[in-house]
Amino acid sequence: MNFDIQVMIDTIWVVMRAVPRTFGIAAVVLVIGILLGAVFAQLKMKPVPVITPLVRLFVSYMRGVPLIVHLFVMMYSLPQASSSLLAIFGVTVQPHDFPSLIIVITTFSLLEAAIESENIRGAFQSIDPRQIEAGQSIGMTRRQNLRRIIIPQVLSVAIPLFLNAFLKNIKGLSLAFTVGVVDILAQARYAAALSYRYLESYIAAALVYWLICGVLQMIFNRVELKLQFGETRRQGV
Amino acid sequence: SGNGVTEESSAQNEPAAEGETIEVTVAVENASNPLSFTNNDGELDGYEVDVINAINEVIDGYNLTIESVSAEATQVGLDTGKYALIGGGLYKNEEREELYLFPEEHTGVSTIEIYKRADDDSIQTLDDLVGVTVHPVTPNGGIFNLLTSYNEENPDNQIDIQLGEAGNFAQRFQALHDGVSDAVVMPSNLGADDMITDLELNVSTADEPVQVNPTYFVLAQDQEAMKEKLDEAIAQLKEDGTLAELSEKWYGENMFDYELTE
Amino acid sequence: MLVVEGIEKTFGDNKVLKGIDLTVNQGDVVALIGPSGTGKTTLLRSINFLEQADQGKVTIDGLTVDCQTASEKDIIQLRRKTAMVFQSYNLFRNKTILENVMEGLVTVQNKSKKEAEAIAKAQIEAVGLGDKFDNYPMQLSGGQQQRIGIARAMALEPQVMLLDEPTSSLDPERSAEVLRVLQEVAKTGMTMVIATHEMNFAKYVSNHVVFMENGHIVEQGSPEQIFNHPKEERTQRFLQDLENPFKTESE
Amino acid sequence: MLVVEGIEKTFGDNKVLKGIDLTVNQGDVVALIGPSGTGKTTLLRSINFLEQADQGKVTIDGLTVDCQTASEKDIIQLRRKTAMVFQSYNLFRNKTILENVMEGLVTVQNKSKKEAEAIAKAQIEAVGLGDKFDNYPMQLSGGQQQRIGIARAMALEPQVMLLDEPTSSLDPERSAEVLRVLQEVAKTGMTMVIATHEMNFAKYVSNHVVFMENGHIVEQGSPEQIFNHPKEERTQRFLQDLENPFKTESE
Amino acid sequence: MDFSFIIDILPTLIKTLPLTIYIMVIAAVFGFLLAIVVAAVRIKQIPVISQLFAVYASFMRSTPGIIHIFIVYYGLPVLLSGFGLNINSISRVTFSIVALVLYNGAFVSEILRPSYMAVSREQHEAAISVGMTSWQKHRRIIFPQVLPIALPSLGNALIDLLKDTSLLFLIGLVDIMGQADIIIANTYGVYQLEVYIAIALIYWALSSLLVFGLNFLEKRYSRYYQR
Ligand SMILES: Nc1ncnc2c1ncn2[C@@H]1O[C@H](COP(=O)(O)OP(=O)(O)OP(=O)(O)O)[C@@H](O)[C@H]1O
Ligand SMILES: Nc1ncnc2c1ncn2[C@@H]1O[C@H](COP(=O)(O)OP(=O)(O)OP(=O)(O)O)[C@@H](O)[C@H]1O
Ligand SMILES: [Mg+2]
Ligand SMILES: [Mg+2]
Repeated sequence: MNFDIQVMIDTIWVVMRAVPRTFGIAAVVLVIGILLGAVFAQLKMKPVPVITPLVRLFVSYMRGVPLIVHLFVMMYSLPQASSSLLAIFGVTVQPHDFPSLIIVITTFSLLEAAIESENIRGAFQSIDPRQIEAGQSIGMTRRQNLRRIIIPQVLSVAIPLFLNAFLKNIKGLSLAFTVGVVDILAQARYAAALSYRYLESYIAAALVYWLICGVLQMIFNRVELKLQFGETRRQGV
Repeated sequence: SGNGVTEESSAQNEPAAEGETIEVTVAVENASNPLSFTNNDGELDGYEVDVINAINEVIDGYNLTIESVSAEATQVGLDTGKYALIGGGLYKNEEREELYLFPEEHTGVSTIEIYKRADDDSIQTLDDLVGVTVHPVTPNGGIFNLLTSYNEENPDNQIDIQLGEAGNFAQRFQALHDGVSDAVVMPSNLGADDMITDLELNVSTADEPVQVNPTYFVLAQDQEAMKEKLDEAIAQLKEDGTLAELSEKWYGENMFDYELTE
Repeated sequence: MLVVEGIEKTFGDNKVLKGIDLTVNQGDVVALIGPSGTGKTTLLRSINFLEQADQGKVTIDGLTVDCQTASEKDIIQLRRKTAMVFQSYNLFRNKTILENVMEGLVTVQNKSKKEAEAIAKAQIEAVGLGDKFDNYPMQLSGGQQQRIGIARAMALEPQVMLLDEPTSSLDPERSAEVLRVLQEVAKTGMTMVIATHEMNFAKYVSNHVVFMENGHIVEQGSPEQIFNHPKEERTQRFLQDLENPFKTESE
Repeated sequence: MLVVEGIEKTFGDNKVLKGIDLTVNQGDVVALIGPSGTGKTTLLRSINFLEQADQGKVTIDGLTVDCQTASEKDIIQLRRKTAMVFQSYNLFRNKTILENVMEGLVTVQNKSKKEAEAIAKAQIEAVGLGDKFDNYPMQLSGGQQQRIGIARAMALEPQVMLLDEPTSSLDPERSAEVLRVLQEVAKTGMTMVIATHEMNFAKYVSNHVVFMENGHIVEQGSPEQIFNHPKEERTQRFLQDLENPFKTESE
Repeated sequence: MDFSFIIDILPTLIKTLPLTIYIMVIAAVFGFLLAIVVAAVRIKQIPVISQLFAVYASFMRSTPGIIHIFIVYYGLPVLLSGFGLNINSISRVTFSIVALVLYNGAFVSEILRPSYMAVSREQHEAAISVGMTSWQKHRRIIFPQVLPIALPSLGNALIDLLKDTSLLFLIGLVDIMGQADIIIANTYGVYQLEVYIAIALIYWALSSLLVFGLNFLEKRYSRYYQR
């Protein structure tokens, strides 16, 4: 086996170029996903006629069907749909001029929302109802109670789950390549095609992914620690 | 460095003892019709599969087992010593020659064609691609390299290489047909002609192929011993017309008749 | 003024409140006594709609909310006129002691941080925990948590204060202190309803005593009347060894 | 026999127990009294190693465990000789009342399901909750939860029982009942340490009273001695209005 | 669109289900066990191992599945041959399962860890005060309370695993997605839409089945929760 460290290091630099883009898209997707997912989770926990069953169906569809299929569906329907929508306002846009970045972000965000809705629902189950009552008793509105009391407590469970999701996204974006958005893995594959060094390129990509994760992990650990609220959790024995 | 060599393949470095057969694994791609693919009966089939099987019949001292994996996996497996030999319609270039062993004789031919709308005569050579919309190319293929090197050689005359998944072949030609792109650059040995006929597309090749490349099975660098035997076997199959026959079977023509680009 | 009319509440097939009517004048301190599991907590929770009763209505200071038609807005309005001290304290576990007491002042009453902090500190010091501002609830003893619960409710200066066994975890000294604080506050016109099983506390803190059993109000009246001349046989029995419930048992 | 020697415990820079020595004979009932935040709960928790003290050792029935060298096995041994009633009840949220009481019998004492159920039912009925077998803890009132906590500990028939304010949420009737039950059990030779702020309860339940303040044992002796003739000035002050701590405050 | 084509290929696709499900179930079970170990070590903060597991979890979670497959299938034999072990004869299925277990275990450990931490200290204390051993405490008291918190996220992980079996196509194992790729390739992509509809139906049905099972568990374990 011939392994060329130099090629790997060179590739790392090349691959790094895709990091801001990949990272940016993943972050946008995560934020939209969490916000929308929180709404879905609420609707599941406090059912509203008609809307809740629809949400359940949607979540089940998004979670159940493979990402590649979602991308495929979006790739064909989104440009069509939006160009006919824009046509109503007299704007003509060719469907194939439709920016693929929007397809990627839309698809991933909807999928993310479905996933987060379940993560958030689980995290909510960790809340002691007495905490909610405490907020209610001092006259907080639902929103105040959520923001100041419940969400901080939910987050101590949800933060690691969000990190999980974010990391999945960063990698899932390699499929975004299907519609032409170059991510880290794709960048590595281009590099491999030029150098014919597949092993080196994949390892370079792995190291870059890992680096991102390491940085994120550090940030998330900090937040998680903050969310322990002075509990000395010696739960051993 | 030889430290990554498995017991199995290091055994292969020794010339085979009398009457002893060495087991080696050959990797081919798993979804690359008509080179190698899983057919409707769920069996591995294709030109390269037939060639390997033919080689296995005649090669001395080796027994080849085929494993079908993804395109990327073939090369990683060759790098790490899992496979002694891989297929996938690979052609020769400096970088690959540095990394792998090539047999003396090629076992296939890949013509790279420019596909364009049948009624569009303006596109005939790579030069004509400057300024038109070229369909995105796959990153791990030779086309990407071909176009990149064209651009390097012609700094004032740049082809706009779009990065992105090319989509499957049907999509590429449909896009061409629909006018979304003006040209598709692609090897011809991947079944393009069948499909164009199937879908009744307004697509044809330029008059001349851009390149006609010999393609090879590629050996791991420590397989000197096997290379010798493989060369003998390939030569024999060429001689007795087996390869020409298989080419007829899979491509409807004897591609060994093409004149190779330098 | 607090008026409770015809409150009924059933859990599963267990009817816990069987039609409670109660009128409390401004500045009154009502002691709610009765055996364990009688519905005292449920009644207090129904008053501020932590528990939505099946039947009945609650009026505080002119605002009447019916259990069956209550809108979320009404409920929040009503809750803002009350504050509650919980039997199990229910401190915000994600907030320090100081933040616990400041929370309502800042988010609900829109006070400035500075002002809220001043009020909160004063209240916490009043219950003797001036050295614990930055501790989290988990780091306090039971009695300390209970006192913070009282401080949190007090800081809000509600019209009606609902206290659920506010001295259960306090030693006699601290209980006496709390008694003093509550009496002080009652003078300012705050209305209080206190569920308690500490009869001496009930006797001295309240000017009206309600004896509940089994989802009913059995008897109510002034402390003097209830503790010294109870009419009902059940009340008499419940209070018989008030001065020392354990004496008869000792050998 | 329970012997506690030189227990010290610090939280952060707050020294909560400052060297506690205590010897309790078999069948003794010790009442632990003292102001809120004094370290009563921490002492009880240190005895069964829920809190690992920084210094000191605990001996129960011949088994001595040193805080600094305690092995997991020793600790479990020690815990199996004790049972605890928690100030905040700590019932198993995911188990019904009946299961709560059966749990230790089945998993720890390897009793058959049937036998465990019989014992558990008897204990639950003894605390007056025979109609709640299948309820979950969240569906009980405070006092009901507390009684289940007592039943759960009782069912285990430990050598030493640690009770942290076991009557804090109980009305006088129920408290008297609990008193009776504990006295009954004490006769069988079970040793008990009871942290309580209910002085009358302490007086009548115990045969030894320990007054703690600020991490120290200030004074200890028979109930008669402590409640009627306390030596220390601090004890006298703490107990001065025992008969009625609130009287002086009433108008 | 050609409906009859969808009907035609359904049996071919469904034929791959046993392999897909077999790999998924094994990977789920062992992944879960691995996750428990990793989460436990990290919660207890056992020195050295805890840090090692943290590195493992971060690597597995941050790098793409293709890399794990390559490492396990191509890298591991090279590494072990350095110690004189030849594992090339082990089946591809086994390699695949190893890769998926390592991958899935890392994610699930980071679901279990926070869910476990969310169970209040009081519950632990109640259990140990009656003299339970650590195992008894966990089995009878803590895990049943962890479940309602973790189950929704475990559902996500299980569905991901179902989809991730498609990675195995990289080394030539044909699961549903692999079979789909084969059909697409053999028809030169002409029937891509039809193939995708077919697999979407199959995946959706399978994941709904999984979710149904998990919901059942969740209901069962959160009975106490309804106040
Ligand atoms: N986990 C902890 N972290 C920091 N400080 C603690 C912790 N637990 C207890 N303390 C402190 O230790 C002191 C003693 O607490 P403890 O609970 O033993 O008191 P107590 O005598 O039981 O009081 P009470 O009668 O109010 O229950 C208190 O000042 C408390 O704030
Ligand atoms: N969520 C619930 N589900 C079912 N039953 C409940 C629920 N909450 C309370 N109960 C029952 O309602 C009755 C009254 O409970 P409540 O808490 O109001 O009693 P309480 O008078 O406050 O008792 P304590 O003095 O013991 O606190 C009890 O029998 C209790 O078991
Ligand atoms: Mg109550
Ligand atoms: Mg205490």
